[in-house]
Amino acid sequence: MAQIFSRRSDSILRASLLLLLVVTLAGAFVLHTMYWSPYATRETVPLDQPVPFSHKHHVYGLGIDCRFCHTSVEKSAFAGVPTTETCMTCHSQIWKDAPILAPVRQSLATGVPLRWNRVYDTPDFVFFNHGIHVSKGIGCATCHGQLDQMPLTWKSHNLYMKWCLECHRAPEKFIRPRSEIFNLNWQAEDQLVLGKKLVAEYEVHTNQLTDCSMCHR
Amino acid sequence: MIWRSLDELAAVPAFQSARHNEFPPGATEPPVNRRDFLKLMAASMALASLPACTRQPIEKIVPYVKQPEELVPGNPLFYATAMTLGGFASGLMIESHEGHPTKIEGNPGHPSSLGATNVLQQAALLDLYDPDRSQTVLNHGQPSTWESFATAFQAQMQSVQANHGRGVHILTETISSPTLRSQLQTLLGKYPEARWHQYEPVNRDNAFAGARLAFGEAVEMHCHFDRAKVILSLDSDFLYGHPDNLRHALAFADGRRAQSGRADMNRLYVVESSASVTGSNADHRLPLNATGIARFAYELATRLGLMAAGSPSELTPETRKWIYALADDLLQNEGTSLVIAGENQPPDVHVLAHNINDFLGNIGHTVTFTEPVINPASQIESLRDLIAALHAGSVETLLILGGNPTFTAPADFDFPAGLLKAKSCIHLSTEVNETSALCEWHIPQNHFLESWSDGRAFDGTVSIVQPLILPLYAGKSAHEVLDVVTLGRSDYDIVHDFWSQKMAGLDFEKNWRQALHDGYFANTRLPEKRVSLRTFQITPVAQKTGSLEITFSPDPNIHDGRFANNAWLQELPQPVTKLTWDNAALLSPGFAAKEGLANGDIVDLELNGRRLSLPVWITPGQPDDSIALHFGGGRSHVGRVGKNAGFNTYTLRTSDSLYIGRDVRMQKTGGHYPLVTTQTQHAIDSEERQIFREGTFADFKADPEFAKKSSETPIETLFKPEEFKTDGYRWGMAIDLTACIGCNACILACQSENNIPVVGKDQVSKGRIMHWIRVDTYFRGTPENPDMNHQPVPCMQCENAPCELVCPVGATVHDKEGLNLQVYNRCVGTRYCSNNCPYKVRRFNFFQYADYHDTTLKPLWNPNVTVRSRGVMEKCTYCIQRISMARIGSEEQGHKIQDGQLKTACQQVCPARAIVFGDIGDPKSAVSKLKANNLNFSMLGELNTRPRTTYLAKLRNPNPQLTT
Amino acid sequence: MAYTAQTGPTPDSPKTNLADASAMPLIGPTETFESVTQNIGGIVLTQKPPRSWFFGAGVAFILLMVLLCAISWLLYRGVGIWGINIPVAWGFAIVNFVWWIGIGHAGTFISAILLLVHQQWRTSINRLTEAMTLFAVACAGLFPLLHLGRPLVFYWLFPYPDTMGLWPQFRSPLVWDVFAVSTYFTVSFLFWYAGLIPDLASLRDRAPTRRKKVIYGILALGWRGSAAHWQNHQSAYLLLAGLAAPLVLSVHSVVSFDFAVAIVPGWHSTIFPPYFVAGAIYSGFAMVLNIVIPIRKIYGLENYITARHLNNMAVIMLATGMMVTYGYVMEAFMAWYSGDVFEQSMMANRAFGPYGWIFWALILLNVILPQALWFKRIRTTPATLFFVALAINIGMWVERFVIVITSLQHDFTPSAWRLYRPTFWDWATLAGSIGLFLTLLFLFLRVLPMISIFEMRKLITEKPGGRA
Amino acid sequence: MKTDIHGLMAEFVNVNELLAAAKAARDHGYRRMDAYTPFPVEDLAEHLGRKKSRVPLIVLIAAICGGTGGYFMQWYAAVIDYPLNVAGRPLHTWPAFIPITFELTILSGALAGLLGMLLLNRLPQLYHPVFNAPGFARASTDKFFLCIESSDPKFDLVATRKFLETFRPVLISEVPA
Repeated sequence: MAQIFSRRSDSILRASLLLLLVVTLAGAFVLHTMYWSPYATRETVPLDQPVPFSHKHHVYGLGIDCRFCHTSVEKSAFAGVPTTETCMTCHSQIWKDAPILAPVRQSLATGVPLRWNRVYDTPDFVFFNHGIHVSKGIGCATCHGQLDQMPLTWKSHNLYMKWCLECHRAPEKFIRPRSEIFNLNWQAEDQLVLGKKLVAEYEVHTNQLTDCSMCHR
Repeated sequence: MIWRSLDELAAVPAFQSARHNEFPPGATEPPVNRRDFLKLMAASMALASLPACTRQPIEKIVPYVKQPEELVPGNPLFYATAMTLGGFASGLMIESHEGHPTKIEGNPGHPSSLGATNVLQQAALLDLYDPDRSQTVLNHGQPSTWESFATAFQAQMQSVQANHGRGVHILTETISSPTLRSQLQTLLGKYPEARWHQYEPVNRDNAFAGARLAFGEAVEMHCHFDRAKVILSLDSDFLYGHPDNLRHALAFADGRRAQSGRADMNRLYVVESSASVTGSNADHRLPLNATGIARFAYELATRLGLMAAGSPSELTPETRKWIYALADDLLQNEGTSLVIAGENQPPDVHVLAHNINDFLGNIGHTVTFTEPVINPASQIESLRDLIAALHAGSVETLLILGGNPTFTAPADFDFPAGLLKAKSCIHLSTEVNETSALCEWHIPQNHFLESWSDGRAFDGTVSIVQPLILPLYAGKSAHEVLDVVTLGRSDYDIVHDFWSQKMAGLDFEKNWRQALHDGYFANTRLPEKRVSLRTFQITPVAQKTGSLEITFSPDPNIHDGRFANNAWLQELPQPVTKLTWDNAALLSPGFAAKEGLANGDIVDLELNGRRLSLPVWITPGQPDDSIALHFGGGRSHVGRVGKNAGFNTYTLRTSDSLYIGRDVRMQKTGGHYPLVTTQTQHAIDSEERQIFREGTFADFKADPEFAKKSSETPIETLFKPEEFKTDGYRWGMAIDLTACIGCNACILACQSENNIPVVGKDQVSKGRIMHWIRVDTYFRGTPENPDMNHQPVPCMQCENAPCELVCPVGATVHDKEGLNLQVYNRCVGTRYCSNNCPYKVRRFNFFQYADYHDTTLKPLWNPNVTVRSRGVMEKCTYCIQRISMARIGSEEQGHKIQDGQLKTACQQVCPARAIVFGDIGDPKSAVSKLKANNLNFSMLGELNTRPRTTYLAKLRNPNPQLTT
Repeated sequence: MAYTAQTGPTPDSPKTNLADASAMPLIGPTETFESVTQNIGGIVLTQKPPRSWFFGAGVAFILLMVLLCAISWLLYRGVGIWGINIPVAWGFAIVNFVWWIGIGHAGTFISAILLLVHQQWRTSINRLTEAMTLFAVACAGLFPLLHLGRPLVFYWLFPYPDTMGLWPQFRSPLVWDVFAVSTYFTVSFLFWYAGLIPDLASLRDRAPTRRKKVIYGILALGWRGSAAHWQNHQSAYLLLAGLAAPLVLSVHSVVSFDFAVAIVPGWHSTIFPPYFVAGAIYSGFAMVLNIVIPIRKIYGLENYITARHLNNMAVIMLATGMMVTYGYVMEAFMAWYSGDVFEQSMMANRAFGPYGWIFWALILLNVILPQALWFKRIRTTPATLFFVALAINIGMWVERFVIVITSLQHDFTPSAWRLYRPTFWDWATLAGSIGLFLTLLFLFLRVLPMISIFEMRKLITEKPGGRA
Repeated sequence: MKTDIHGLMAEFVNVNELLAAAKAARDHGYRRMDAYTPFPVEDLAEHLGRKKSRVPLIVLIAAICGGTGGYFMQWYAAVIDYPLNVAGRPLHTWPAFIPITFELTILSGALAGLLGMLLLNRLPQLYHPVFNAPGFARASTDKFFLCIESSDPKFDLVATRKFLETFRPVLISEVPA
């Protein structure tokens, strides 16, 4: 009887089987990395804004306190984005004719608000509250990173639920003294020791922090 | 919900609503097109956005240009205002997020709210955002402008200046607003020949007429149920239909509610011609046709000895027994009894009620009198004059401020024809309705949340109506329309000026600001008035035996028809019948059986030569020879919600039979109409199925433990049951079934608070209503006259929740505070949880019910609650958004949440305060106290679900003479 | 080793009938190695399919299109297009799911359990029934996905590395279902393919065209039938059988847990697992007969699928049928005996409530009609047997309807009771799933040997004077 | 001794002849040989002196791993990774974890069974010298073959052929490598 397949066909078949396996695994891997990549999360990707506002300049350069613009960060779910008036309190004196500030002046003139691109955007079914995080000793930098080093603002974390859980499962790793909330460069010499102490002192109900109802309603 | 996009609406002159027939009333399924498809897909992806293969789109963030003072972005603000209905103002407290109102609450300080609202006030919020609202000035149906109207109107008034305004007629609804009345006075002063008419279909003519006969002057009667031990209602729905219903409900409930060491309990007798909310709370209820009630009052008076027995009594033995027992009971409670007659009863009955109260020495104790806060002149006569003028063709200008007389006027007046005879007609109204269609000018009226005004509460307290939001459309208020011919001020100036003059003084601005803050001017209630009876002579009409009667009463949900386009109210199950989206002819089971009628069979009714066909609904407790009709349904010129909803019974209602029509002929047509209801009424099929537990006050005193008699013993388990102990709060709820009057307010409060969608008649008929809390009504006893039991059923928050065990993705789990959570964004929609829920309190989004398209409705949504998308389960979680906000707030200030500081929506709205919520871990909390009460029981506790929501068994207080 | 030719001991089947049943041959006397290979292999290699094949396949394909429409409309509008509501939140989707899964069971039962107990007669039908199992499970697998409110996220039921740090809720019977059904499908497939390999080799060696040689050649993986091959093959085959056998019992038990674990009266019952398994095999054999009887006629396979096969399957149906009947009786008895008000009310409603007539239809189809199987004439006459099997198939679907719907429609809270009315789309999906099943079946008949050839050869060696 | 042929292939029409030949060849000292039959033949492997199949062992190991792995996964998810209060049950609800443990045991066992079989049989192997043998196609229908391979130390083209002839095969052919 004649052979149906040549000697080579074996190696071809086995190779292709192997290939199939590799491709599936690789596919899964690619998908996974895609999800965690800045492409999907916009992590570390600066967003264009109507006005190229620089936190670096205002915070690092001028040393303006966060709360000067984000007024409601301590008492509301929403940190607050400065009104046009807030911008103009200074920019009616300095840089009053700078072309890049034209949109701001126009907004004040016409009363049409500026439309910024949202950098930190939690999904609609997540109810994040700035006030409680601030009052429980979570600093700006913990989530927003080194804003004082950002010419254009970017997201410093992917904001995936897993990321939120890192802190909600072990707040002592991130909590800081209330006095240091707005200090972007604060570092504990021994975070865990201090953390445990502050968690107790600020009455952080660690057993509740992973309840679904903490963030979802 | 059920509207399509706004732009499409704007494209169509709203009054040509014919074009809105495109899809059936309340259909949840908008015509399919690609755009909707994508939106639907987007919607269903929305919740799964991150895990599913979609990259989050970039959102915009838009700050204020100039931030309003005292507004903290993200935090709600509360403003006091008031809503007037039938002239009477009730105080409200409105929650507002970034400048748009999202929730209506009662104003705790306001005498006729006391912190609660009824369904109409709750639903008013939806009217504000109703996309079908009137939006532009119309001239002969063509879009026009306010300015062109103003000039035209001024010109007209100029022309009649010469003859002192002869031919000028102003038709208003019932007015208590001091400002508006003074404006009218000024106008009438300027045009002495002009005439002011006042009419609305739900009025107090009979009450005032009765008062005139009894006391020689029209006075307002105020009931103090908290002081009453024995209460008799002669066809009065004082817990639901009365202008002061909220105050009544609380006072009545206070006289009954479960309290440790309660010595006695009030007793309610109700004689009524159709099953009402009040009747369903009676300890003794006697169904009589409306005519018979007059007879009954007469016989009672005779029995009490007020007057010599006249014509030989024609009572059945039962009724006689009833009267005798009642009379004895009344006589034993002189000074602490109360008799009240209903609006739909003729003046004679009111006279009898007053006399009995006087005879029993109740006047000054359980009932007091004041001057009326509204104009007591007979409204029907006032309208009759107008009609005469209209038909005589002597009306130059008819100014209609609100209302819809074309629809609501008695049929024999033939108002539309008359209206067309008027030279010129101006109509101010929030919607383009039947009347606007016939008027030269239509002016869009501001919703009360958009305008400045004032009004007086039932007790006279002056309440300020202040706007929560700038007018959404080119609307005006009645004040501004009247002011056109004088000064042309804004409604703020008008109201402010009026009061600054009236209360002239140094610190007016301070009082004014205080009034705005409180919602009313303190100490402005009317002083009590002493009244003296006049002799009276009454011979009750003897009803021809065997003749059939119709009673007319306002629709319990859409009132006189003005709320017909309010989807919340249309879909709200009507008390007792549980009908939604329609009204029907309510008949007794016995009568239906005799006539061979089933629910939905269409009958022909003939009254004084006028005919109407409508379906019947068999209603337990309805008198055999009386058919109850609700008016308000069947609007023709109305938005898409009210289209084809209900039947217009005004067509039978004539000026001589406004409430009671006698000698009715009924014919079965053989046709059928699908009526939909949310509860197929079963009596409980077994006494062991102790879902609803009740007993008499006597039983209770004999055996305080009687409610506990059932197998609530914990059941053996394979595991040692895990106590997820927590040092924090443990939320729980107790519902007092004795206090609950079944007014449905909790259903709407929940709907408004939790962004619960409306699904439409079709979906309701399929059993897909979305209400998170429902009010079950169980009937016990004979269908002719059963006991009615109301049971509000929210999620029980079981500690061993059967729903949680079977969820494959952990979308429903417990949190440490004991809430049975529903995580919408995790839910995949297997619906297994609902199958396994013994209370069936879970609701499923079978379609995309929440409307993501309609921009006008978005501001309605509570920003703290997820808007659910298609395919996810949803349910009550004790208003978890409120719990979270309260917890966060308290922790920011570093203290615990105080008991009573945190209220669920259903608890806050409840007029009877039957629902109590709080921390069951704290033994001093109100809820713990109630749960410690002997009456406390768990619904289906034998299933070992360990519900956090428990009930207090219902107590009745029957008269031993009648029970034996 | 000694082969004993008789059916397994079945409690309810009278000895006498079985005795002469065993006298009936398992395979025609004239068959040889060559003839079986030719007759069975030929169907896929050389013969043109009979006209009836084209007709059947055509019908099946049309139904398949119906399924596609139903699914597209479902995905576009949502599960609201079905008749489901609150309280009856599960409707046809779950009924069909349970029905299809049940049907699958006969295949595994025949190929695994009968193999383990050395029932030779299984050989001529096991291939076909295994195929049937695969297709039935494929149909069943559709429904759990389709009935989700948000089918897009069905994968949340599997444990996988997500961005949320979440897991399935492993206490839920639905998650057990996911594992049970996917395991069942995989194992059935492996078992089926393992059995196919030697036959694929025969097809390879006899294929008339180069194309067929190559295709079957690749599928045969280079099988040579060497002693070593056979040794490992037989060992693996037996082990697969050993593993599949408990699956037969477990899968429908797990499916029954969907109901038994819930607290709904009419669902919450300890008798469900055995009762479901029996029911599954019951309907499974019914479906086998409904398929086999026409096929053996059309393809003239009376020599391989003999009257004895029909008889034996009928006897098993009779036995399992009696078990199912026992289940019905026990449900009613327990409802009464427990004294539980909810159970009693449910039972009363099931029998005399709005869906009472369906319940009695179920009794007629599943209990009364099948009693005809006591008569050998009926068991061995294809026409009558076909009719009874059809009745049972419908009956078992109705049973699932009764369990799912009547229990939900009338549970604890009277105020929530509501009726369920299936819509057009409910029916379309059911018909469509049958279309999918038949389409796969017809394709199978066309391209793969419907009877295990190498096992037939073995059979020949054992039949008296069977040495070719 | 090394040659350019795969071996000598004897073709029989009757399984018993094959069995006899195989047994004899084994007794005669041949070790590297194999028989080809259209259906599994009892004892043939033993006659050829093959040890018991190792498939069962593979299956056992895989099944155990699958089972324990499955249980561990559930325990880890429910108790360690994200403990949640579900229906007030304990975190470690072992009875609820049994079905999935069982299913995974079966699944991994079955997968290992088939893959193991293929592995031990060195399949897939599309090309094999024996396919060169004349009439070998019948090996999958009704003929029985015995092949003594040239790699066998005792293999001798002449002697082995003589040896095979003693069993009167219908045909003896040289199988080219």
